[in-house]
Amino acid sequence: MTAILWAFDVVLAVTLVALAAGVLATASLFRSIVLFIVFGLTMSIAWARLDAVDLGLVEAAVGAGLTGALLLNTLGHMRSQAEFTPEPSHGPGGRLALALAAGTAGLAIGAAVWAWPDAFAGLGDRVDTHLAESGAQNPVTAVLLNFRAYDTLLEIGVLVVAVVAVWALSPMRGRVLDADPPGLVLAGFVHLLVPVVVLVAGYLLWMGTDAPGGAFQAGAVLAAAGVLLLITGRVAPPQLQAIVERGAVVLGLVAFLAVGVAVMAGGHAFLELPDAWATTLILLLESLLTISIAIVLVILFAGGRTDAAHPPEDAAP
Amino acid sequence: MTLTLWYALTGVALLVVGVYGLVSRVHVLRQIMAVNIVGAGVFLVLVAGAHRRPSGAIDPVPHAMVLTGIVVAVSATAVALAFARRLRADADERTDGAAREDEARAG
Amino acid sequence: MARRERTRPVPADAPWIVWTVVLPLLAAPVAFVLGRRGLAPFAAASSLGVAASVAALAWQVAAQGVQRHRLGGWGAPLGIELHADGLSVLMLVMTAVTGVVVSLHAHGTFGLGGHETREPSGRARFWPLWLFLWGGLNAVFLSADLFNLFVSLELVTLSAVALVALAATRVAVAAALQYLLAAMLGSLLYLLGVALVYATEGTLSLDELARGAPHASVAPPALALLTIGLALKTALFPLHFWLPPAHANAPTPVSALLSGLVVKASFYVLWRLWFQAFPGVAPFEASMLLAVLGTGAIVWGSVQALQATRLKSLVAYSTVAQLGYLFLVFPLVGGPGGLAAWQACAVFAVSHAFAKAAFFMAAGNIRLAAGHDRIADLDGIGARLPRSFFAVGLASVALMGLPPSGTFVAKWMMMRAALESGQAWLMVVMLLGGLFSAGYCFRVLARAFTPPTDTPLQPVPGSLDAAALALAVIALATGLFVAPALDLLAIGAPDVAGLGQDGPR
Amino acid sequence: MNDWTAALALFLLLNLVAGLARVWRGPTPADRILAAQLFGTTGVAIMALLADALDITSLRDVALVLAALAAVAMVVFVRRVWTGQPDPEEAADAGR
Repeated sequence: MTAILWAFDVVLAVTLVALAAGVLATASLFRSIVLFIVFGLTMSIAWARLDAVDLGLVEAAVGAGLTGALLLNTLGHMRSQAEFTPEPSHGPGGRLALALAAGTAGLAIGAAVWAWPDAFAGLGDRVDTHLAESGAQNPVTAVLLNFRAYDTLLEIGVLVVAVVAVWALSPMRGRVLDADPPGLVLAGFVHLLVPVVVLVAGYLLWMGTDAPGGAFQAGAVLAAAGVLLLITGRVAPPQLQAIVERGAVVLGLVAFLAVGVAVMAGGHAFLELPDAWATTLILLLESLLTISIAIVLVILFAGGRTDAAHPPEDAAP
Repeated sequence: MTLTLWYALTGVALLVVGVYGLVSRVHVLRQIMAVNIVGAGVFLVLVAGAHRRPSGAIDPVPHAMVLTGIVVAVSATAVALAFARRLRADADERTDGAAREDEARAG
Repeated sequence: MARRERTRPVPADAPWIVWTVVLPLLAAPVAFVLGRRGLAPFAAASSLGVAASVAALAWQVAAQGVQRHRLGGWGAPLGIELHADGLSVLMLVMTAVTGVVVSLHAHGTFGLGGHETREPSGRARFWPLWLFLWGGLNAVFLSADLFNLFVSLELVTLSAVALVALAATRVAVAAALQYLLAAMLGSLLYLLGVALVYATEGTLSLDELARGAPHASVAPPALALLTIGLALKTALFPLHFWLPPAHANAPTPVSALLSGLVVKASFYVLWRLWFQAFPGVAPFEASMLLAVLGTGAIVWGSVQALQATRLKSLVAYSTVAQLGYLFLVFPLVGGPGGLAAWQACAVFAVSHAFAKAAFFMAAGNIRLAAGHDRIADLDGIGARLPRSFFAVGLASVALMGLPPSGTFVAKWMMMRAALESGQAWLMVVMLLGGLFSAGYCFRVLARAFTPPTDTPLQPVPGSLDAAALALAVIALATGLFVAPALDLLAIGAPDVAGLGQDGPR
Repeated sequence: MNDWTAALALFLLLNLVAGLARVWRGPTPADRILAAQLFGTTGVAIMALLADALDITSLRDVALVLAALAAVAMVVFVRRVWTGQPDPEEAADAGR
């Protein structure tokens, strides 16, 4: 390890902690959110440094991209009428006690981490041994879609639950935020950017079995294109009224379950991908998952139904 | 100090900052960001630990776990934000309603 | 570890252990896509289907012993295994029985429109979430993998949170948000515990962890993190702050599911980790601390229930108190009579689920009829709503721990274990807790004997009263089925009697 | 391993730290988000340099994704938050 990389690590770690502290310390919510977006970007650099390219991709799309957009969007909604309410200040005694408790716990966990053995293979060797049978060259994809596919299946379930949760909220009185058409520059920019983003998503999906990338990375990038279209009023926020829309949300989950059950008919275990079919099935699943994940993330960004029965107040005569 | 140890300890530091922020701050947006910072800390500990194979390669299992964890965190964050917006919209509706009643009474 | 031991004969009978998880997870998205169209028959069919697969799995376990399934064909530790022993089956049965009866209640409640939710299409929103919740609960009870438990618990939490928000009132959404944030923090602390375990043990399989000797310097902090995370999700005093608002303001059937089942899922994981995956890792003092916090829960929850002004708040605080009992058992397991204490805890969890869900449904019916649930204004409710009130009475008896309820038998077994291991103070706490619960139950029951008021009452649909009464009767009758439950629990039970009182094995 | 590219990556990271001052000081929301926007570009360059310094070619894909998506938060800001007014909560921080 070179001294320069060490300096890099030190600066990166200090920046991360300082950003986290800044996010939580500042009184301005907007400043908090911008710092949080920078925090996401810095995390993706940390993932890159730790050789976690798959995570770097996700963090670049989600942490620095979508989560920031979600937070800004919510802030935009909240700002509409809210006046600023300051945080109530805890007494200095309470703060000190809390800080001491959190710090002590941190030290105890740090001590546990300190005791880790320096060289440790984990399950890595076993993954390597069976990688050739898994149908994916990228070990992370192999774990996600073959060795521990059941975790991924439940995780997709969690995503669908999130959509159902947002959809199940009673509709908000319509306030059309994207009614005014975007300016020329923005419209042109989105017009240029969306095809590029879609292309990148396709690339990540295709690469995913052999190199870092895959359904979630591709889905998150594709969702960003959807958010761009939504925010500039090119597409209306999904209301999940049509069966097709709802079907697209659950497509990945249902396909995953269907593949898992279908292989059982051949005397295999649940989700046991037959060697000869593994690559094909993984690609098929990843493609369907990408579609579902992208749609799910766009719906989550839109954040629920608006009530068509109550026309927006601005539109009232 | 190894790379693993350095980044794992950074993760622990993020965890401490995040938990402190979650408990001491009351604005819901900031609490949601605090939970995400706690998450980032935990994920960093997991991934740092995957960097110890004698062969120099990474252990992909924690990477897959963190990927799943990020998806779960994004889902929960989106739901929390939707709830927060819902609460705000209700509050707005209430103030609108009250204002309209006042106007009616005045008129 | 050979890949896919194809030489192993394929079991002739169906892998019900898989269907128990897959059926609800498949039914949930279908219910979501269906919307309101044909939902009622589909929902009924899928509930019965899940219940049937649980019954089939129970029969398999009873007849053939512990069932396992190597998901993806990879065994542990590379892959994930499902694992069903007596304890898992008991929890699955608890979920299925409570679930089916509460579903009946929910179908009535959410069909009413306007009363419980502002939405006329409440059913279409309830069913997908409940089926996801059911699938998540079954996944938790069958998982044998530390990380898979994290994902399964997330499925449970997120669908439970969404169900609370179905009430669509401002208080309910605020409570749901608080619940979600607390649960997220709990999950992340749990995940950090998983990270620490994996970093030294290199496995996530509960069975492998049980076999290996844990790395001495890491296992206690890891177990501490896992415990704090799960205690937060189980609402152990003083981490219970999120539970009363969420459970009291949710739609009634949701309150019943949350108080009866959802808190048990995270407790079940804690129970498995302490006594099966990491036996003997925690020092005796740690289990003592849990028992002290359990005592705190009983006292605090009961005092709050005694002061509650609303009926549903009373029932929610009673949940905080009753969860305390589950934690009293920790210092008893491992002592003389430890096995009895271990069994008693499972029996208590099941009977509490029935009693509490019945109580919530009955309380909800009263609220529905009266249009409010202020205890002080429920005068003469016994004469005016005899069926709802009778259900409250039966559920109270089960909750107080009077015979023939399962709670009675469980408390009896716990007290004997406390005496045998020389920790009589725990017996005192249990007796005190019984008095407390009698106290707050009688606050409600006393309203039967006050002169009736003449405020108009809404009619309560028959199915709602039937559901509450049916589950209350089941709760009361559980005591009669303790013997078969104990036989079931013996299948694959850990050797808890061998756990030392002090220090590692 | 290439020390030169590592040194450049470090330099850019320090640049990012220096730029944080603008995010902190503002004074308008637009100043803050613009600074963050610049970090997106810095991030792309750091990724590309790390790809060489650490010998992980696939890091260039991360750079690609960062480059493609850096604008999303900005667009959301412009459409949903930007009012042209100074940050209303700024005053609360003035006393710090």
